[in-house]
Amino acid sequence: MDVATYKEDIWGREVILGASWDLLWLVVVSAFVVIALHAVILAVRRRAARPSSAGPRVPRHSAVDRIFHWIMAVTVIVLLITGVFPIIGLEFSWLTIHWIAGLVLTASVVFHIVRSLFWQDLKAMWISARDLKEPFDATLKPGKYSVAQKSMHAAVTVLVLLVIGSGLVMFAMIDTPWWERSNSIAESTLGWVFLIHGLSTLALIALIALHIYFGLRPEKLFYTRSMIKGWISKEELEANHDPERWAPGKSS
Amino acid sequence: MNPRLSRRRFLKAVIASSVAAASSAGLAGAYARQAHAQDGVRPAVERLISLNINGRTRRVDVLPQETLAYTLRYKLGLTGTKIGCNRGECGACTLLIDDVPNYSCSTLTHSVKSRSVLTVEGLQSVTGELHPVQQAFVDELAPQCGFCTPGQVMAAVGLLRANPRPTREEARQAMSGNLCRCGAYDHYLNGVMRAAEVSS
Amino acid sequence: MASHDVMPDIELYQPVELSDALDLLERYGDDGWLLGGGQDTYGWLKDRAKHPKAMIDLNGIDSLHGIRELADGLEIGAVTTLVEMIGDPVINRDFGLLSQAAGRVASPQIRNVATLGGNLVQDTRCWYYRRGLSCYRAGGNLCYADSPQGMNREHALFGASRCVAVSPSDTAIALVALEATMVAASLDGERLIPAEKFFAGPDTHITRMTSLDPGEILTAVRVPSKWAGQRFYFEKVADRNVWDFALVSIAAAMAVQGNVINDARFVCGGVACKPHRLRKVERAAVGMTLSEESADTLALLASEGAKPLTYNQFKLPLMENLVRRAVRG
Amino acid sequence: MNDYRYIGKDFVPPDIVGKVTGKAKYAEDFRADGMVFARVYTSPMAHGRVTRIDSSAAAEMDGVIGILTADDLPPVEAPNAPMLTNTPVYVGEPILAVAAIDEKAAEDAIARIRVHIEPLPFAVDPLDSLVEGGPDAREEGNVYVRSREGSGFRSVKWTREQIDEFRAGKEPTGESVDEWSYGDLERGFADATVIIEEPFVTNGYAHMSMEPRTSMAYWENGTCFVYGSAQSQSFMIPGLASMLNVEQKNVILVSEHTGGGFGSKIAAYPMMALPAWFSKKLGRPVQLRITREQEYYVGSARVGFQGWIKVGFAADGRVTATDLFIVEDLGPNATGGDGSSAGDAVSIVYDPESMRYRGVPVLTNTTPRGAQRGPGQNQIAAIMAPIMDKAARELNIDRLEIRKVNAAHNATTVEADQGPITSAYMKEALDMGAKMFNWEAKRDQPRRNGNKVIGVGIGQGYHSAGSDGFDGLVRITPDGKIHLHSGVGNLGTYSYASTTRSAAEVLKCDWNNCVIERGSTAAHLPWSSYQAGSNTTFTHSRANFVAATDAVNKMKEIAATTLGGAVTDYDVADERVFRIGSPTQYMTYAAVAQRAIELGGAYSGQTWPDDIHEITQRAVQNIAGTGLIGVGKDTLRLEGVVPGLAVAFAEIQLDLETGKYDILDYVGIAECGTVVHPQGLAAQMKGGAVWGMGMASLERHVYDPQNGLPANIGYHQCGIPTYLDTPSEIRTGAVDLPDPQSPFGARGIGEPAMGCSVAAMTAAIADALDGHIFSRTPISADMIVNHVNGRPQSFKPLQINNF
Repeated sequence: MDVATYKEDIWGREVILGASWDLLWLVVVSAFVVIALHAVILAVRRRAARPSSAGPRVPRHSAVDRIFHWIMAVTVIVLLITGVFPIIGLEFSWLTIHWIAGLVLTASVVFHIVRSLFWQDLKAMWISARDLKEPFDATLKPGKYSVAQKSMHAAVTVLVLLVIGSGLVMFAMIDTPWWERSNSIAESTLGWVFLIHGLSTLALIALIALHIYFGLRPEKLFYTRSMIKGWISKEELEANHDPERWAPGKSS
Repeated sequence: MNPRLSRRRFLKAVIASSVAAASSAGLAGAYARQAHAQDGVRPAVERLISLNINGRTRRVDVLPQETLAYTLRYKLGLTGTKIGCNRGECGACTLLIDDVPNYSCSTLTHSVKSRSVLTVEGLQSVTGELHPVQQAFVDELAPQCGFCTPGQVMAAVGLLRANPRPTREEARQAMSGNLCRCGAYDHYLNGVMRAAEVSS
Repeated sequence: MASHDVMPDIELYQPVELSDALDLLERYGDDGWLLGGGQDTYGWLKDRAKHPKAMIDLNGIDSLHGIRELADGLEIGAVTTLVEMIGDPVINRDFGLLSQAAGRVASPQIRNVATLGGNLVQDTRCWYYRRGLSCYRAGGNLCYADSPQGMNREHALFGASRCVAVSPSDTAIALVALEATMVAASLDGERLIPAEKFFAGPDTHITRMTSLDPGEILTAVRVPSKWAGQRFYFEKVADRNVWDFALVSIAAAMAVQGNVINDARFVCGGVACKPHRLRKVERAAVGMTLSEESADTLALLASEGAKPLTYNQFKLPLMENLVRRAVRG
Repeated sequence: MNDYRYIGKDFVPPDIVGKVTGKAKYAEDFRADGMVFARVYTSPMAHGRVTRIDSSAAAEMDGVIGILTADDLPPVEAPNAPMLTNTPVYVGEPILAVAAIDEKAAEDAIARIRVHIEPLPFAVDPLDSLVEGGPDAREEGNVYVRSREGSGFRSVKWTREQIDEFRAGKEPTGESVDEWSYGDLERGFADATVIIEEPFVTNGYAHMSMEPRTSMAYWENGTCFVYGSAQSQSFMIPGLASMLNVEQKNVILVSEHTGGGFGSKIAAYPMMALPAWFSKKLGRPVQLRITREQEYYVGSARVGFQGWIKVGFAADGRVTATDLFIVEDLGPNATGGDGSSAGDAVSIVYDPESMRYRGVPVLTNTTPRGAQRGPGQNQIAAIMAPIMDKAARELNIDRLEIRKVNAAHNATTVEADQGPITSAYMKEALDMGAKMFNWEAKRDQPRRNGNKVIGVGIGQGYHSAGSDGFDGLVRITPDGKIHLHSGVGNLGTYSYASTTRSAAEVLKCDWNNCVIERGSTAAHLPWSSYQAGSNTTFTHSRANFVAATDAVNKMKEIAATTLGGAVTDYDVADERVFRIGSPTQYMTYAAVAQRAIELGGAYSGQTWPDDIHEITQRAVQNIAGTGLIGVGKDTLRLEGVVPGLAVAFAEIQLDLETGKYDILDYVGIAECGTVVHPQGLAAQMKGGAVWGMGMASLERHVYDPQNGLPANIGYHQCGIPTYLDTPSEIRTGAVDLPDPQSPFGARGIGEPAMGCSVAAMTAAIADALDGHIFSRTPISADMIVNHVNGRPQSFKPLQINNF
């Protein structure tokens, strides 16, 4: 199975056409397998009592961050549906929805970047050497974000930036209310753009599958709640986090 | 494995479960392979066929994709039928299939089994006498370079078989599927009208 | 992009049963190529611009052949030839629009073998696409015709989405005007598709001209009596009067009582990726009397919403004029 | 009317029956034992350099016999076109060839070959190359200059301002490489009452002969047999021999029939020689069938014009001055000439009192150009006609009158050197046409009918139609047969045959006893003119006259020596040489032929005049001793240009709503001296008319400037006129006044027959549109619709290769 598809360009030269969508199989299947394995392992492993969500609460996600997360969630899903379904045979008029959703995503990401650069604590997301020991040492508890969450965030950041970057180039190739398409980019260049867009999309699909899976796992469900309601219980905090490294209220 | 086939199966599978999808990949592949194996069961066209050309039956080994013009020129040595464009855009290869004018460059030989084909070589009488259309074209000096002429002749013969006394305008319409780069249209029409007169 | 012109190796099937044809199509999927008159087939193959593995010749299937009268209108088999339609008394009596359209297709020899089905599903004539360039329509990433210097005199005014190719079919506009229904068969059974929905634009199906799904075969076209014997107008403007495809064409059907238009359908060819219905004109026409004034009023509505390209703006006045002529009759 | 026996009478050309029965063999109808089929790989790139050819996969395929690349062939010096190239200069240029047991195998192989080409800058519009910083079509430059100081490539550039001003319709101020003039131009314009100034464009377009230039060749002990598609016969040999690096005697060209040429098959061309080289490499016969698409690529096309013209008219309509500037769209490897020929045509047809021509032949990466039916003359005819009409309107003169005022006549002096012409009766032609067409009535009829408008136009065509210096050869054998050896090609004009009738006329023999020897240079053919440039009729009536006269003189000598008396006592009639006054004393031609063999020497071709061409000498040598030989070089008087002239009157009905028009009536009048072959002349006049109609509105030459791709690679996109785009009936006539410098008074006509047509069309269109001049060909439906609706045209000013 090729990673990219090729074609003969106008000059009779082989150039990249884009990502090979047969990879979609691989991605979906492997994501499923990983999830299944993880589920099984945790099922056999004896689990500790789950902390109660009752009692005093501490803030975890500010409203702004929650809104951003859900806008991003929705646009990404819309983009995946409008982008991928036509390719796998469900044809409908997708282009306009796709680029509008793309613009919304771009705008919200830009907002998030600016906000996190100037008004938020970048270190909160920084993966330190200590974080890497976390999974192997039960005594070590994470700060606001576990290393898994940080890695997920890092991966999503990279992929979303790639997909947005390549998407914007493609955006220049279509007619919009603001401009007539240029259509003057070389085919060989375009091929790479489509390849990047396609591959990062495929990776995002896998990542999002995992993200949703973990978001729905019973012992992690309170994080999802916190992304909706904004708070976690003191008990959940103490069970999963190191108060030394994350004291809710002080930093957002 | 053909992409859309696999994509469609994939889609159905996803809706069921991705486990099914995983195996359907293999399934589709197997399906396709099996399909080609079946070709033996219900075979495609036989290559060795009989053709009725100019009243004679000819046994020919014909490839499935072969065009009639190709069979005539390259297998039967009937080079009177000319290939001007090989695209149905000029009419030089026109001949009659069951009395109807066709572009032989755009006709599969396998589609004329059990039908009668008439080419320009089949028009002269056994005594070598010219067909009225041929004679009329000579009398009117219709051909110039002559490369489109066999097609023009056959179109005219086809017309006169369907409509022995056409008006000049009817003739013009009927002949309009034949290009003549020399621009001898007027002379060809004179020929058609003359042939119509003498043969009736 | 070497130049070719000899038929490459390809398998040929000549089924006599529709079910066999459907099996073959399912078996070959995208590698199966349905064969009607073949006039839009051999060029693709000879050029090696498309590479199917098998041709499935539908001409031997009797059920796809012929013209049948139905309770409501008539049904035309998909492999009925254009010349049969042109000569058919019923079509000429009730649906002159259709026989006129069929009569303006290509050349006599082509009309002798070309089938209705083939004429409807034929591919676009965009010369860049035909040349074998892998543009959007060929699965590529760009459109050569709508580039800054693209030569797009024959291309679309309406409904373009990335691809600006136009629908070349003369009979298509007539059938959309007559509110025909397409019958599509597949292994899962039969599906009725309204003519207008049958043709697809690049926004949904950029690599196909119709909404036929893979594995489906167009078996027949049903023309309802609704417009039988009404006032029709067909005209095709092309560079040459033989062979050439429409620069702009029009098929109009009008229910006229006294001098008043009670109902009307106006459809243009050569201006969009599918037969282009002039809805504004149709709505405005209802209740109008047949007159030069109405002709002018309606003409002005024809080209609304058009997005001309570099070389095809002449199609706007041409469309308007054809509407004018259609009303004049 | 003359009282000739054959001249001016119709006859059945010997090759016509084969054409209607399909027995006529064209190049691709020949087969040879062990013959293999070749295909060429053509360049996808408008301009590039081949860096690597990966043909290993193809070479191993079943049925593949061999592969030929440019490296297997002798280098060809630019601007001459090579057979195969490693630096393609246009899309479609052949890069390599594959031979296989059948065409499919060859194409399968072609499909497997990967050619890596490094792209180079290209231009499909001369002005894009001419502008400063613009790309040159070839690495050597963008203009090929021929001059006494030495010919060669140059890179000619104009400033952007100069290009913009030219596009804006102003007089070009950029450098021109070709210039001539006569008379006092300034005074001419000063004297003018009306001055008309127009920028103009004539798109080039493909010849697209019905028969693609297929060729088959093999070698037999040092001699190469080529079965090719050729306009000419003997004339092909020198070029072919040099392409094959062999002596002329070692090349035999078989060309019995040719499916059209129109200027594209005048002399030997690369694709004709390619199979010969391939055959040499493979040691077996090779046939290269050229496909329609490839015929577009290598079949050549008309030169396009981007020009500017300024014409001054005196109050009486006389043309006082003409200033003409032409940028030629030359394709990648032509050397120009159309532009200057256009100037010559103007100097003859409108006879300006003063004139200047300036031109730049610019190379572009479009299909190669060559002579096409009236090269130059017919482009300018299309532009001039509406200008003449505009002047007539402004001067309030009848459009027929203004043409008569300037009409060429016997005393007209022409071209740069203002030399003489052999004869010209343009005024008579105009009058005859006006009468047949009923000009006044048609001109004054009501023009408007709803959205339909009537337009009438008059066109004039010219081409030099004859030369001298070629040889004639006749042979009378003891069986009484008269062999007329014709070395001109068989293009479909039948002039190869009609010109031999001038020999029959001189020999006073029965046409049924005449055998025309032709079709293969092995048939002992004399050195003959190319069958082009409307040349054959004049040139070979003369050459055949000379040969037949030589035969008659020899027969008289033989009779005198045999029967006694002086040569002057003898005359010929009824295939006898008889003593004048005593008809019982005679010898039959058969007997004379027998006697000639016995006498030998010049009589039977043992010796020959030393001024005849080596090809004729060889022919005589080979038939020496087989009969009485009449041979000679045409050294008859020829002073001045031989004009072929024609006029056309056209009536069209133009639909203002669709931009389409019907041609209601067309009358074409030939002014080509004595009519030799009435049916043939009518065929030429009508064929020319159809060509003119195609050029006027239909025939396309579209290039994508961004990618250098041509759109019109097939008949469909080329827009060749069909039965339904041309009138059902075309009327023709001929002035039929003899030319003093042709033994039977005949001149050629093929090209003027078209020039007058395209001119009549552009004039009629302008007339229908109240005198609006597009100054461009073709005038397509979309242009008319845009104009009628007051919309700007879509192409930019002077844009070419756009339709």
